[in-house]
Amino acid sequence: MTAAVEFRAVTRHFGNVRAVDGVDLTIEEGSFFAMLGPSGSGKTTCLRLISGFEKPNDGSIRIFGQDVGDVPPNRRNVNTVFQDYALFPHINVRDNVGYGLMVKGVDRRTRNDRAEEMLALVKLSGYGDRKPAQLSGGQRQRVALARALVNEPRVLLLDEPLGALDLKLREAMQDELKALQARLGITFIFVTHDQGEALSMADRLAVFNEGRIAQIGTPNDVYARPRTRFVADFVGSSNVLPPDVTRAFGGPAAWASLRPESLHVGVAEGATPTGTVTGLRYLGAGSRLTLDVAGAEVAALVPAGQPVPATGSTVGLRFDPASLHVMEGEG
Amino acid sequence: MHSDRASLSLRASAIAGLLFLHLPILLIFLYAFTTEEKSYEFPPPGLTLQWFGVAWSREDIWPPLWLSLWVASISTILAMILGTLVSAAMAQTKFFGREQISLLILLPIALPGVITGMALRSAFSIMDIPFSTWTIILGHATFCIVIVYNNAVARFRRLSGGVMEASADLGANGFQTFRYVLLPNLGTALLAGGMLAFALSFDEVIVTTFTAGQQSTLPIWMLQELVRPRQRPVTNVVAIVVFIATFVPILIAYYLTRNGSDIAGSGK
Amino acid sequence: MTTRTTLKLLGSTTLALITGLTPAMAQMTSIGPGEGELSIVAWAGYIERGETDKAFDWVTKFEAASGCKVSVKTANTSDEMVALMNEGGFDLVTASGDASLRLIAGGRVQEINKDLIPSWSTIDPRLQDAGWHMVDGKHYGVPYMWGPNVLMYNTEVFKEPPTSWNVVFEKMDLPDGKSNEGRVQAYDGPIHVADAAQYLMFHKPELGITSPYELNEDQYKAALDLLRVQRTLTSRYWHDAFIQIDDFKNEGVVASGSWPFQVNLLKADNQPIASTIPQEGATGWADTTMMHVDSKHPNCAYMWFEHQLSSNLQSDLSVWFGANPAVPAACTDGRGMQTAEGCTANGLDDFDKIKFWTTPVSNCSQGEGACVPYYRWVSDYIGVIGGR
Amino acid sequence: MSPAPAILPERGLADRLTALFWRHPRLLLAVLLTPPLLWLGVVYLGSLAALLLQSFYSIDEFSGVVKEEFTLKTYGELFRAQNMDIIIRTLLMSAVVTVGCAILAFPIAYYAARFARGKWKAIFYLGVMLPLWSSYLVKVYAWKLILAKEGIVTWAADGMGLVPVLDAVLSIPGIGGNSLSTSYIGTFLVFVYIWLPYMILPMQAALERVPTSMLEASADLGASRSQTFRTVIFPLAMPGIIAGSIFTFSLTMGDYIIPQIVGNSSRFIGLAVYQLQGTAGNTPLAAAFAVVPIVVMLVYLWVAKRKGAFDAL
Repeated sequence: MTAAVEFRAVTRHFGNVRAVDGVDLTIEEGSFFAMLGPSGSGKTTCLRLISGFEKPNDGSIRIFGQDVGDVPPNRRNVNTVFQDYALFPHINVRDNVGYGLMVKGVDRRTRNDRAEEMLALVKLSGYGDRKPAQLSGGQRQRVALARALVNEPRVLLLDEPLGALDLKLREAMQDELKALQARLGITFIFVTHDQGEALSMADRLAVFNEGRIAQIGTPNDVYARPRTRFVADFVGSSNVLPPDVTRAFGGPAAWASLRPESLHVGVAEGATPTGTVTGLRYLGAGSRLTLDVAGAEVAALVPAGQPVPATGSTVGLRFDPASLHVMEGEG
Repeated sequence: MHSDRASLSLRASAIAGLLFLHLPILLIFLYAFTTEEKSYEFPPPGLTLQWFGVAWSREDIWPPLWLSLWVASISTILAMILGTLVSAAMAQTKFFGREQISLLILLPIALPGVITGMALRSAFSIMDIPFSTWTIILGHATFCIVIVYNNAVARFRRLSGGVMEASADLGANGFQTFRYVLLPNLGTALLAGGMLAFALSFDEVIVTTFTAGQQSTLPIWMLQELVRPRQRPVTNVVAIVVFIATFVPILIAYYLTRNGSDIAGSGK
Repeated sequence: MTTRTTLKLLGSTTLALITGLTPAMAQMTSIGPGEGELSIVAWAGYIERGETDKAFDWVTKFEAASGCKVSVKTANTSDEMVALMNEGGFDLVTASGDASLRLIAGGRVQEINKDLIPSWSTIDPRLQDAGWHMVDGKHYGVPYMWGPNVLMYNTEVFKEPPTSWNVVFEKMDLPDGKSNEGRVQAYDGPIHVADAAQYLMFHKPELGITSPYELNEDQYKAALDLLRVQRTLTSRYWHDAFIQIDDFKNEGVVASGSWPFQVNLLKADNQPIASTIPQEGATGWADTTMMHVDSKHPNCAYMWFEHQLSSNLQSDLSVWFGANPAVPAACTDGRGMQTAEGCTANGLDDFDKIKFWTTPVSNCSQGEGACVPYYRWVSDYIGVIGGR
Repeated sequence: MSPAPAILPERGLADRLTALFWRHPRLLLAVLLTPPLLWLGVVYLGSLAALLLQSFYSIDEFSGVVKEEFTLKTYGELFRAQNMDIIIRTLLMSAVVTVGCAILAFPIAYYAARFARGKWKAIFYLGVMLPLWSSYLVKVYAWKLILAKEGIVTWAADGMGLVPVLDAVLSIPGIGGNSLSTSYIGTFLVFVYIWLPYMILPMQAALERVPTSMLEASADLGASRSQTFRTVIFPLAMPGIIAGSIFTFSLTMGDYIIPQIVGNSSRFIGLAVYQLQGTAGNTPLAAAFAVVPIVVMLVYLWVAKRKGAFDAL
């Protein structure tokens, strides 16, 4: 498989701020790739570097093997679904969708037919005559999607596409986007700060921190084997153990991560380590305990139906040693 | 109860304020019909319709009227071009000197007109430029730029920056983006700004007296008529006609800009 | 306009052009064909083409005969006339005595050749060589008209004509029993200092004033003090004839120094207005038509010089403005509307009682640098009006 | 789906120019800014420089010809008592007019921004705009008639038996006079009237940006009307007031027509500049006078900028 997008030592800074700092990245063609990170971590800048709205100060970007350092956005066969959709307010939905064809000089009839096809694809048949202002948030999002797809781009960029939608709609759209990508077979690159969204949708994901990629891999890799404390912290809600606490858990003197759901709470006798219950939160599907283990705060999940120890009591912790993940990186 | 209804005193003072703004205008209307010719006295000694006919047949009204229309049209066009260019630049990026430029645009309207007028006159005399229609236009366009700029920049601010990028993203080159996205969205704001600039130029007298030389614009003609009255009510007739003629463009400007937060037309 | 040096250079080049032309400008020796245009700076009402009153038109016929189209720029004060002529672009100016010498000194007007003006000999001999247009034996203009600054008053308040200027200078009760505060006006021009001086000349002989235009420091200070009293009586000064007319009609003004022009217009409007020259005498103006040094239409200008002396123009003008013609024959030859009685009413016989406007200079009959020059009159009068 | 090329071909000049501007964004900025900067920076600032230059010349007092030699003499003249009077008088009047406009404008702007809806909104808008755009000169002359001794105010006062009140007002020393039209009160009234719309519009714009919820929040927290006004509405309206005051202050400072027609003949800066330059031909002193409003307005704009008032203009 060829690489759809390739970053080689790409740096982009704004004044003194290094928004993107020496990023190397390869995104396979046909994959569903997520860029995950807190705001200001450089993920959106990476997206804008691909679409051409930003230019790298250093390094090179290739799209399907071609260097795009000199190619303005309008000539890149890459389309974007913008975070705020950026629909043209003065024209109707059909013309919005057909816009990309119009500027290429496609005649009106063909353009309208293609626009209707696209609207059907995003389940908005019959909405062509409306103005963007007359649509709901979810509908606008679909129009933005249809508009971006009408040009048959080889890469589709999505900038926090679901951020403005409510929870239920978001979940439905996640499934739809995933299905659409599978059907069209084109490369989707999407940016999100929601780790759940990234984990559930992406084939591969890159976790960004302070302009660099902290880790890149499949969702399972990243979730189960975070390379750094930052990744462990940001992706899911792992216990991050300092070296001496790792030792108390029977591991080497190094930073390690341990998922709360991997810890089983039982009697203190014969267990290593032990901890004191300091807090308790009921979650419905179980309870989340906060424990003091060797001076560090550690979380553990108690599934529903099992006895919940009282606050202040001492309990023993048992776990599969394989689930104690020692991290390579420090940061 | 706090937010829905205005208190009686607020409503009363607001309406009283509006009436205060209109009392002299009623008077202008009244004195267009007075029988007294050379000076004003209150109450007017009698009423007549003759001044409308007299104004129509006065030949000396027409050249200033045409000159004013011509000057206002050219100044407005120039101001629209320059104002749009600078607002596009200001909306685009942050750059060094941005603040200074915004101050510079504001200056011709923030400094008293007598200063602008006198400065231009000094420059004309130093450069040995003879007074002409173009020297009037030069002055007018200078202070009209800010009107167009204010309207355009407010619209740029409201227009999410994304739509221009979206257009480029979809394959449009810069000219297509300008034609299909920018112009339709900016159009009404430019039109509103242009109409207000026109009205401003049409009524300007403070700067014009310095830049006009021998020619008379309509306001200068009025000034001459008012200090040297022969058939003084004729000036009132002209004022009424201009008042009614500006009513429509102002109304249109209002409907073009009313959906935005940009209040059109502040500034003179 | 890139640097100051360029500015300076351009500025001085312009100046050099203007000043450089002055000596090179030879006096005209013959009148050629007209250039088709003539622009005149004039007092309001001086150059009428029948727009205000159809009977008074002395431009239309001139245009037809000479082919010179006349355009007029009205000036309200002598200072404005000097400024306009300094700016340039005009051919002629109807300058009063307080402007004419300044124009000559500034090199803004050119010497004229009276041999090219056949009617020169008909001019009143008292005006032919008057000091306000003749310097070093050279003539710089053609006399146009002269008149007194009269005391205009409301006949309902003054049953008898006031005999003294004190009604506008001193706080007093007028014949109707009410104070004159806020009911009198004065001219909004520095030359009005001379009116005060003339009043003092009569009432305070101990000051030793010999001419209201030649004042030493003490005399000048006394005049300013009198004007400060007048400030307390005056609501608003007048500089525009028509605003003064308005003020007499609806501002309750009943007495003021004025021109016969306003008097005639108010009388024509059936207002209770009359005028007089009180016992102190009056200042007055004698206006001279002068030609700009860079006049682009000299032939038309000389045609106008001749035209302005024609007795029917002089006659109509003197009726219209309520003043005296520069050509005395116009009073009596019946070619215009003026009559001998009219000229008498306008003060033709008072010539000697009138102190004509002239520019105050520091070197005067009292000695070198003994008198207060005009520029101080300008700034101090602004101060007096501002209440200082 | 047949794979389209990753890079689309370049079509014509428009695409080439687009690419050029994309590669060099400064170039686009330069193209956009050059004409307006040439106009404003060279023509306008150049003219102001020409004006300033003149203030360092002096005038020959007798012939009235400008002497083009560098001197500070003209600035010395500016500090003469009668000229300082003019400056102080003008600045005071501008300040009082600005405050007067702000007080009168507030209820109109507040009502129009917060309560007027639909038709009433349009009426308020037109009601403010029409006087703004109807002939300035004719309005001023109408005021002369309103304020004259035998004018409308007197006539109305007579009809309502308020003549003693009018007389009392006119007898106030310093600002009173023989009639409203010849007193500082009259000048003030006309200034306030003529510039009022310039205060209402930016104030209304600023108030319209205040979210209703913010006022409700304040009321919710137990603030009385006057507390809400003092602590919420007034500070939020402030940028609008400052923006409006730029106009009222500057316009009052520079006007030369109103003080000629209404008032007691005392000079204001605008009138002094106009007469010194236009009628007296003393351009150097006029230029020196003109420096005063320029300095005042530059300071004013600097303060306004810091208060964020420019957005409300």
